[in-house]
Amino acid sequence: MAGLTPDLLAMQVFAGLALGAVYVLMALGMSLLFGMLTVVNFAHGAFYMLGAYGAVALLGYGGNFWVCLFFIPLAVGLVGMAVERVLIRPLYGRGIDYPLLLTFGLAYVIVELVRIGFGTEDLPFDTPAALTGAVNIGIGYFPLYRLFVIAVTGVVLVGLWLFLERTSYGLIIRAGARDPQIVRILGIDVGRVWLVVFGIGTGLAALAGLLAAPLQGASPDMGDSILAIAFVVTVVGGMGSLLGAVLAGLLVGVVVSLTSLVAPEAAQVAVFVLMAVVLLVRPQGFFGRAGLMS
Amino acid sequence: MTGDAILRAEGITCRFGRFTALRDVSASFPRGALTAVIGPNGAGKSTFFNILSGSIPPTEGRVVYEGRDLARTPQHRYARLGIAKSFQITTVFPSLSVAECVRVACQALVSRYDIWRPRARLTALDDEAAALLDTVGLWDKRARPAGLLAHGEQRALEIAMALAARPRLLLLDEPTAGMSPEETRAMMQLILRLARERTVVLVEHKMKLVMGISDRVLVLHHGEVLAEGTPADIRGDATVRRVYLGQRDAA
Amino acid sequence: MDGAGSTVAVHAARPDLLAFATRHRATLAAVAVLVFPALLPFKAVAADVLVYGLFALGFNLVYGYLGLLSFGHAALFGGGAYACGIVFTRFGVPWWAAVGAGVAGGAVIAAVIGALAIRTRGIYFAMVTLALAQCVYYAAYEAEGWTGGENGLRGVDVSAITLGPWHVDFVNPLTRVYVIAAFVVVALFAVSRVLASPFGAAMEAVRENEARARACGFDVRATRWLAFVLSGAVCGLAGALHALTIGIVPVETLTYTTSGLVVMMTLLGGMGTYFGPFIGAAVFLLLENLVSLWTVHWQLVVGLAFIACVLFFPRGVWGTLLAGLRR
Amino acid sequence: MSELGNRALTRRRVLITGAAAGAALCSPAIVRAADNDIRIGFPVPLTGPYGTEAQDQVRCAQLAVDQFNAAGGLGGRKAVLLSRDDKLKPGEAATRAIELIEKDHADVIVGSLSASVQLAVNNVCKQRRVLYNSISQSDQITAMPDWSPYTFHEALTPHVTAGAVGRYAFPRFGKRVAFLSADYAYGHEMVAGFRAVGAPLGIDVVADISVPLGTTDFSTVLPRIAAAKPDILCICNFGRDQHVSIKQATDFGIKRTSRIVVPVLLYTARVAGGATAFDGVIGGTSYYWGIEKTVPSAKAFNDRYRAANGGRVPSDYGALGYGGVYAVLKAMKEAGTTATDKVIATLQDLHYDAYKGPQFYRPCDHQSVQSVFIIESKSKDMADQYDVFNVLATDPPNVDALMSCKAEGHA
Repeated sequence: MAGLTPDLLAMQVFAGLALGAVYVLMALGMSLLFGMLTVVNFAHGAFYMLGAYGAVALLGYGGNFWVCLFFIPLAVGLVGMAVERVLIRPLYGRGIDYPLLLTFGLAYVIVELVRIGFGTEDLPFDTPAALTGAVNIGIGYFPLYRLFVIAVTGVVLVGLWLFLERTSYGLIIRAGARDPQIVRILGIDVGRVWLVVFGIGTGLAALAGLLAAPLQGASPDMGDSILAIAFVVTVVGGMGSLLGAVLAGLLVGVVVSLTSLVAPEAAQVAVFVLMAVVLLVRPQGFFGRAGLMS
Repeated sequence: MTGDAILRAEGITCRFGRFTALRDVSASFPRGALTAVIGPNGAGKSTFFNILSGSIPPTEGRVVYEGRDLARTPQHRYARLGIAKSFQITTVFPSLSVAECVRVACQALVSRYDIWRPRARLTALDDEAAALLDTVGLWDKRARPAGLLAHGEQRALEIAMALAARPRLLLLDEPTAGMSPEETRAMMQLILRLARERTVVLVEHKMKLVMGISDRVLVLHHGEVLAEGTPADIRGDATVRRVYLGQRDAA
Repeated sequence: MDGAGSTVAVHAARPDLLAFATRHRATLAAVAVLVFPALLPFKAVAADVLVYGLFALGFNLVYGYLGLLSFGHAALFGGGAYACGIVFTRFGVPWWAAVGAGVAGGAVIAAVIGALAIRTRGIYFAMVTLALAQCVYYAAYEAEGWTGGENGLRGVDVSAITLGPWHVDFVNPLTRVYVIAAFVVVALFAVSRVLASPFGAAMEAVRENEARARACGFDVRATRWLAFVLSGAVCGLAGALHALTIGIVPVETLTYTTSGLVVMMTLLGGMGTYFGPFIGAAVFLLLENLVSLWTVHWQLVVGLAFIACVLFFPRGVWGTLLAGLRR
Repeated sequence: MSELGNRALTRRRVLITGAAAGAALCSPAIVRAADNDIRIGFPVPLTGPYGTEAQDQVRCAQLAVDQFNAAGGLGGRKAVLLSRDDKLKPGEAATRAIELIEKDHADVIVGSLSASVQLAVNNVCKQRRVLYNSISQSDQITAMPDWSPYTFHEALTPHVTAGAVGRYAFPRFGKRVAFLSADYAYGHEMVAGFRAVGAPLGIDVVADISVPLGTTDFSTVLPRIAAAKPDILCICNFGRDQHVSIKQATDFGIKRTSRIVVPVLLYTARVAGGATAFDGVIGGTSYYWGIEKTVPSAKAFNDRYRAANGGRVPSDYGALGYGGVYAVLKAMKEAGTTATDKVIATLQDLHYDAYKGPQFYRPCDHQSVQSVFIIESKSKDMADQYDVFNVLATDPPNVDALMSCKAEGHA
């Protein structure tokens, strides 16, 4: 058994942050949908999976990874917007149960359509040639591609921050996430804002799935396990809080990583223990509003 | 007078973050009297009401009911101590019938955890509920779902449900808010009738409304007690007039 | 056979058949439960419908009648199944005592989870129950010596059951399904009784308006906790019956997908209706089983059915039917 | 970019998604059996993560049935295959098995594709005294208390596979060994199998890490494994866990210092993981189509499969579906009856060569004694998309490689 060196510990923390990066992308979108549309999106994992399969399809048509990185979140975001317009819109104002049930069914449909179109087997997804291999980051070797994932997450975060802070649309979304009533009172076309939010949320999920594909390939039910984690991250961070989603995503990543060091079998349950403890001490999560959706 | 106060507020201060809603408010509410708490918007009336009724804890100070500090009393015990309240936002059981609403409120005093006997066997509750519905004038509407009643009727129902606890002290938070003039008049009559048999504390925004019926009036302004006395005293109070006149100008 | 607020004397009587059905909901439901397996050629699926229907009935006690959305009910169902299976296989107690252990197991786990989770509300309640149920799952997964771990607990084999002078063959499909049905009928009457009790009224009050219920003098947390424990007992019974039916306790009974399943069944049938959960379980399982015989892409059909149900029958199959009758 | 064939396939698939969706829904899988048919219940996880293998198992099993019927059946009685979706859930599988026995009156049950599912089906069959031939791996199914006289096990066991791979790898690649396993019985059994064969060879275990089943990110344990600098990394998991862990281990540069070996090297996992990630990975298998160069029965089986499935080749676990059904039908034919007792007696003495060379069931636990093939994944010199492994060695059928009857709790 290798001893616990400071380098290894630092490496574990770093690996945890890298892992958390994908969680952050998932949780950001989910938190937006939660906070603003009060939609508990059970199909978020399916949109994640669509990101990976969208890339598989686009690569099949001769695209390359960089093209995918740009187009796939957009394309899946458009699918998300269509879903919002046709399926989710009739359900606003009818409580959290109905969107939950609908998106649960929608996830079944999306996953099954992908199975029919692409087959049930897992598909390979090569790491883009420029990003293969591992580099020494001072504390040990770390795959270059994972560093790239962290970088993309960082860029997305900055972009999202600029969008939310510096644009009038962003202002409305932020206000809406804090209190949907206000937006309605202000007489803004809430429908269009919600449409855009749904597009952003699902687009972020697709980006996360696309980024995950070179790490684990593409499979129709790849969204299942990350969906649970995304819920946890969203809730721990506080629903509707984007800062909360970021911090909680990184925290969950680190918790998984450090648990893996001492008791790897418990890596999954540790996430849920964390959520239970956080919610029992602080029932609205880190930055959530108390009493939301109660 | 304090010796016979059913309820006393002692040095109540309430802060929300940096904002102080109430600052060292002390008041006592004489047994058997109808006391109105009035004040302009933002005076801290609602906060005061919520503290008196135990919905939120004060930052400092205490509320004493019949000589008992209520600080550690959970809210659901209030009914059994003889304190009932109506909220500013109407709270009825919307999908139950009017009769069921009152009946379940009556039941709260006698049976809360019996999971086995049929509730229909508690026949005394039916008579009790019927009497209360009669009192508030809702007997004719007893079969309707509570959520479908008109606003004024819902307030009346809420008061019937509050009365089910056979309260010695009734706390009412703006009972006429949002009511038509006729509904308001009926409600005031009802309150006056209720006040004959028990202590009533009424928080109200409209000063005119309470002057005719209150025994005592407490005026809050900027989270502090501005004045206290009989309606006549208050009417003559220069500071109160200035505050309310200023308000009216602004409005 | 509708649920909410039904047996109040001062209530003006509904003049029709529906009022009759409401008064005798448990009897009618029992008749339905007893007739149904005879009609269905798939006895194993019929047993599943009964078990999951009972599970959904227990879940509906807190969801439909109290408005608490729990995502942790797998722990109560699976907890009951494991309690039953463990005392049966490890301690060799008779089968009926094992069923009792299942009921107790579900109730005890519910008491613990409830005590912790009841402090939170809304979606946070759902998440705390989910998290705590995951902890139960993990504990069962790792306690391989007791539970069989991922392989599940095998050997919950009841081949014949003896009760006084009666001796029946539990391997026989029809007998087995009727033994299960008998338990379900008992549970149906018990649940109906609880709903018609003063405590049932307290649950309605808490669901309808928490603040008013508290002002009336109901301890909201205690009411919720007790309802959660009762729900645990019913779900524990369902779990125990599940274990006896299939002879094993798979660890999947404790996973969050099982929790999700019961939510979906209840919504599909109609939350807050007395018999809706059974209808939901029956529709879900029959749909899934029939379609999966027909195509491997059964999930597509089930998913589309869900979407259609939400959009066109928002009160669930049973709830929509009842609303139609009432009109 | 080695998976060009695959990609092209993908592209075509995208185009026909809509049409396929409709067509797929309209292809009923219900087989109706006549009164005197021999009914073979076949619960496998047609949906879920092992759907591909399961569907191949159905194809292979159908091949065995067709072959049996073409040869005249059992005195004119035809066999029918009743395949059911167990969804990879033990509870679902138990219900399906009960339904197959009670409603469809299956004469025998063959199938399942995970340890927990086969134990569930076994429990059902043994209570109802129905013959069950399991076609997926487990050490427990052949041991007490799960085993019963009605239980047969056509697949290999983790003990045998890990043993064969260990005997091949430990003397060749070094003594410093790290284990990365999935935290469930099957994973632990494979580690135990490696340790059992490694102890006399003097291996030094430098890391033994067990992660939750279904883990999709191994980045939190790989740095630790890399730091331990093992000569051999034994990855003891299955399916998606396998190709994801091997790909990520490769990304972390584990192959610079270590050889990656797996007890069961899956054909589908190799396809899903890609040639680069799997390059040089060594493992065992119960079947690889490439053994047809040396094994005549494999050649015959492959040809029959190719003819029926448009030139494709059978997968490893798919072939087990063939073997499992083949053995049972052969025994019925030899016994001249479908009566369970007679079929069991015949199976116990049956020596057969279905598709991979000689096999027989050990009397004490009904474990199929058979060869294990040691294969290596390659990334170069591939003739076609199916040519992914080199066969390095063959571990011949050997009763001594099995866990002893006594250790399994048999008298």
